[in-house]
Amino acid sequence: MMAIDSGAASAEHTAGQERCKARCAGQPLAAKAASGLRIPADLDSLDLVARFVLELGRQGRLSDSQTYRLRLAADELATNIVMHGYRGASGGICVDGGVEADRVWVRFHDDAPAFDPRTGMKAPDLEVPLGERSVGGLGVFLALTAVDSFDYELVAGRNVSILAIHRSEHG
Amino acid sequence: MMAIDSGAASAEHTAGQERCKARCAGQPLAAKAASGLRIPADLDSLDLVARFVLELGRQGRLSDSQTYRLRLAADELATNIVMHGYRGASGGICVDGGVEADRVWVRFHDDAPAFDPRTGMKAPDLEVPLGERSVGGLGVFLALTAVDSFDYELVAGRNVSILAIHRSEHG
Amino acid sequence: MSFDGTLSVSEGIATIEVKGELDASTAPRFHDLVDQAAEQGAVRLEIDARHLGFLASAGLRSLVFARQKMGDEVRIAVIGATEPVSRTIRLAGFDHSIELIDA
Amino acid sequence: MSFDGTLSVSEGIATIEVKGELDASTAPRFHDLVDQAAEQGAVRLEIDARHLGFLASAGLRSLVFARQKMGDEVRIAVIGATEPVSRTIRLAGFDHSIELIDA
Ligand SMILES: Nc1ncnc2c1ncn2[C@@H]1O[C@H](COP(=O)(O)OP(=O)(O)O)[C@@H](O)[C@H]1O
Ligand SMILES: Nc1ncnc2c1ncn2[C@@H]1O[C@H](COP(=O)(O)OP(=O)(O)O)[C@@H](O)[C@H]1O
Repeated sequence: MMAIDSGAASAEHTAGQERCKARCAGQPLAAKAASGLRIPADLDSLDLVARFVLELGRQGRLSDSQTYRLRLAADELATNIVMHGYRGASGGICVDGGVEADRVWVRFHDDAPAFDPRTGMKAPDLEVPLGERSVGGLGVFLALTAVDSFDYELVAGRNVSILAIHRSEHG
Repeated sequence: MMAIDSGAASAEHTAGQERCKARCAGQPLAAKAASGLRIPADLDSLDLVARFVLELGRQGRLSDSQTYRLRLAADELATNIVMHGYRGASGGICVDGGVEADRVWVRFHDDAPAFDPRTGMKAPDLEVPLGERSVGGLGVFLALTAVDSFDYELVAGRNVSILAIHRSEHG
Repeated sequence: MSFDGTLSVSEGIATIEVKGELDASTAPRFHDLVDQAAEQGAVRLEIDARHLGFLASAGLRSLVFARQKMGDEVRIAVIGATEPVSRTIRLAGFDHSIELIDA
Repeated sequence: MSFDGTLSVSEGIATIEVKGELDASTAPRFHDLVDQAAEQGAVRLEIDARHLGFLASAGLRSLVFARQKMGDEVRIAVIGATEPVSRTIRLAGFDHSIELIDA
């Protein structure tokens, strides 16, 4: 397993990152946890999420297409935490991730109200023309279909989601 | 019927109000339309919506409780247009309203993607303790239960919702 | 929208006084106060709602958030809510998990 | 997130060139361009997506918006989308209402 150093992702969030490590440390993943970053709950943070996932994909030697899928799911999940979870209240999102022999994973912790993203899923109704279709539910749908596994747990009042892509070549 | 002059509601939005009248004029309500205001699709506009509805309730001689209910529904609807409809894109919301013998109505037009608020309704599951409850769907529920009638139509690609409170004393 | 909230903590009781109007434009400020109250480790949270003139669903969300953050042993009460405010809280079924006092 | 969009209109065809990444942080700018294109009364909208590196659901929402604003007689095409971008458009079922060209 390889740990990702998120130091490059954001100089501004150094303090937040410390806090993140401390708060995440209590809930190690079954496998070993990697270091991560803590970002403010606003849309500007999507950029930091993207950089983190792209770097993770590189270190995990994922294909471009696998990395794209992991990033898409992470972007959608983070967007929903900001837009539907915190909704303008200040708050943090903790992101960490790691590379294991058989998979690359990204984990999100947030303190917004409890929400299991898997329950927000609505597959698009392909029969309805776009002009009449209502537009909700696409984000969760794209996130869930992009990754190979999507787990959610409410741990001590915090939302914890783990997205993973299976690696084809074992490291 | 009485028309509401929204001039008092906002000096800044005068230009927008002109545009609103012009654009709304094409779709008169079955009953006569009243003058209205056009507000930008952001949360600061909720204040203007509130002032408009409070003034309408006053002119329609609604009871405090009736005016509160109309304002609650209007606030929830406008919030959803901003948060779920436009989502940060610039856009306008057109609000007008009127007093008739048997009812006071408020109408919203917006150009965000089509959405019938009545389909977003989920009555809260009273059996589930709050600590485990997910929090979506309350806004539409409160809006729909607050008013005496809630109509929605997609007119030439625009969302049009009309909320009304029945007047007990006929004017 | 006018809103003013203050948090005070004394002898394990956190009190948030809310004045004005709570909807999507002001709820983030209330939410932040609830967050701070949760971090104080209070055994009880009292929300003084006597001067709360308006409560929309965004304010209710912050109550859900309070309920989830404070842990089951912490009691949460809304005190002195006006009739339309307490009606909204009851309609949403929150009165099963949050005490309504003097409402 | 880096995003750059430009609208040009010529002979009834509106073209929006999108460069960079479209997600919730940048989609409002794309949405605004679509809105402007719709107001031009174009008979066709072409979205030049050759340099679009990333497309999340927020960008798809703007396509729904385009479809709804432009009227049924207006044809909308996405041109030159990369493989992952066109896969997302297809997965959402948008290829029934929006032409995918050179993708
Ligand atoms: N973190 C969250 N907290 C609360 N509700 C959420 C969260 N994420 C998603 N949802 C709910 O799930 C629904 C579907 O989300 P999504 O698929 O991203 O579509 P959209 O955001 O376009 O509605 C949202 O409308 C919202 O009601
Ligand atoms: N104007 C709108 N455009 C698109 N979707 C909407 C709109 N209004 C509401 N919705 C959808 O309906 C759902 C329920 O809305 P609401 O009852 O206000 O609850 P909440 O906003 O807390 O999710 C929202 O999550 C959203 O998916």
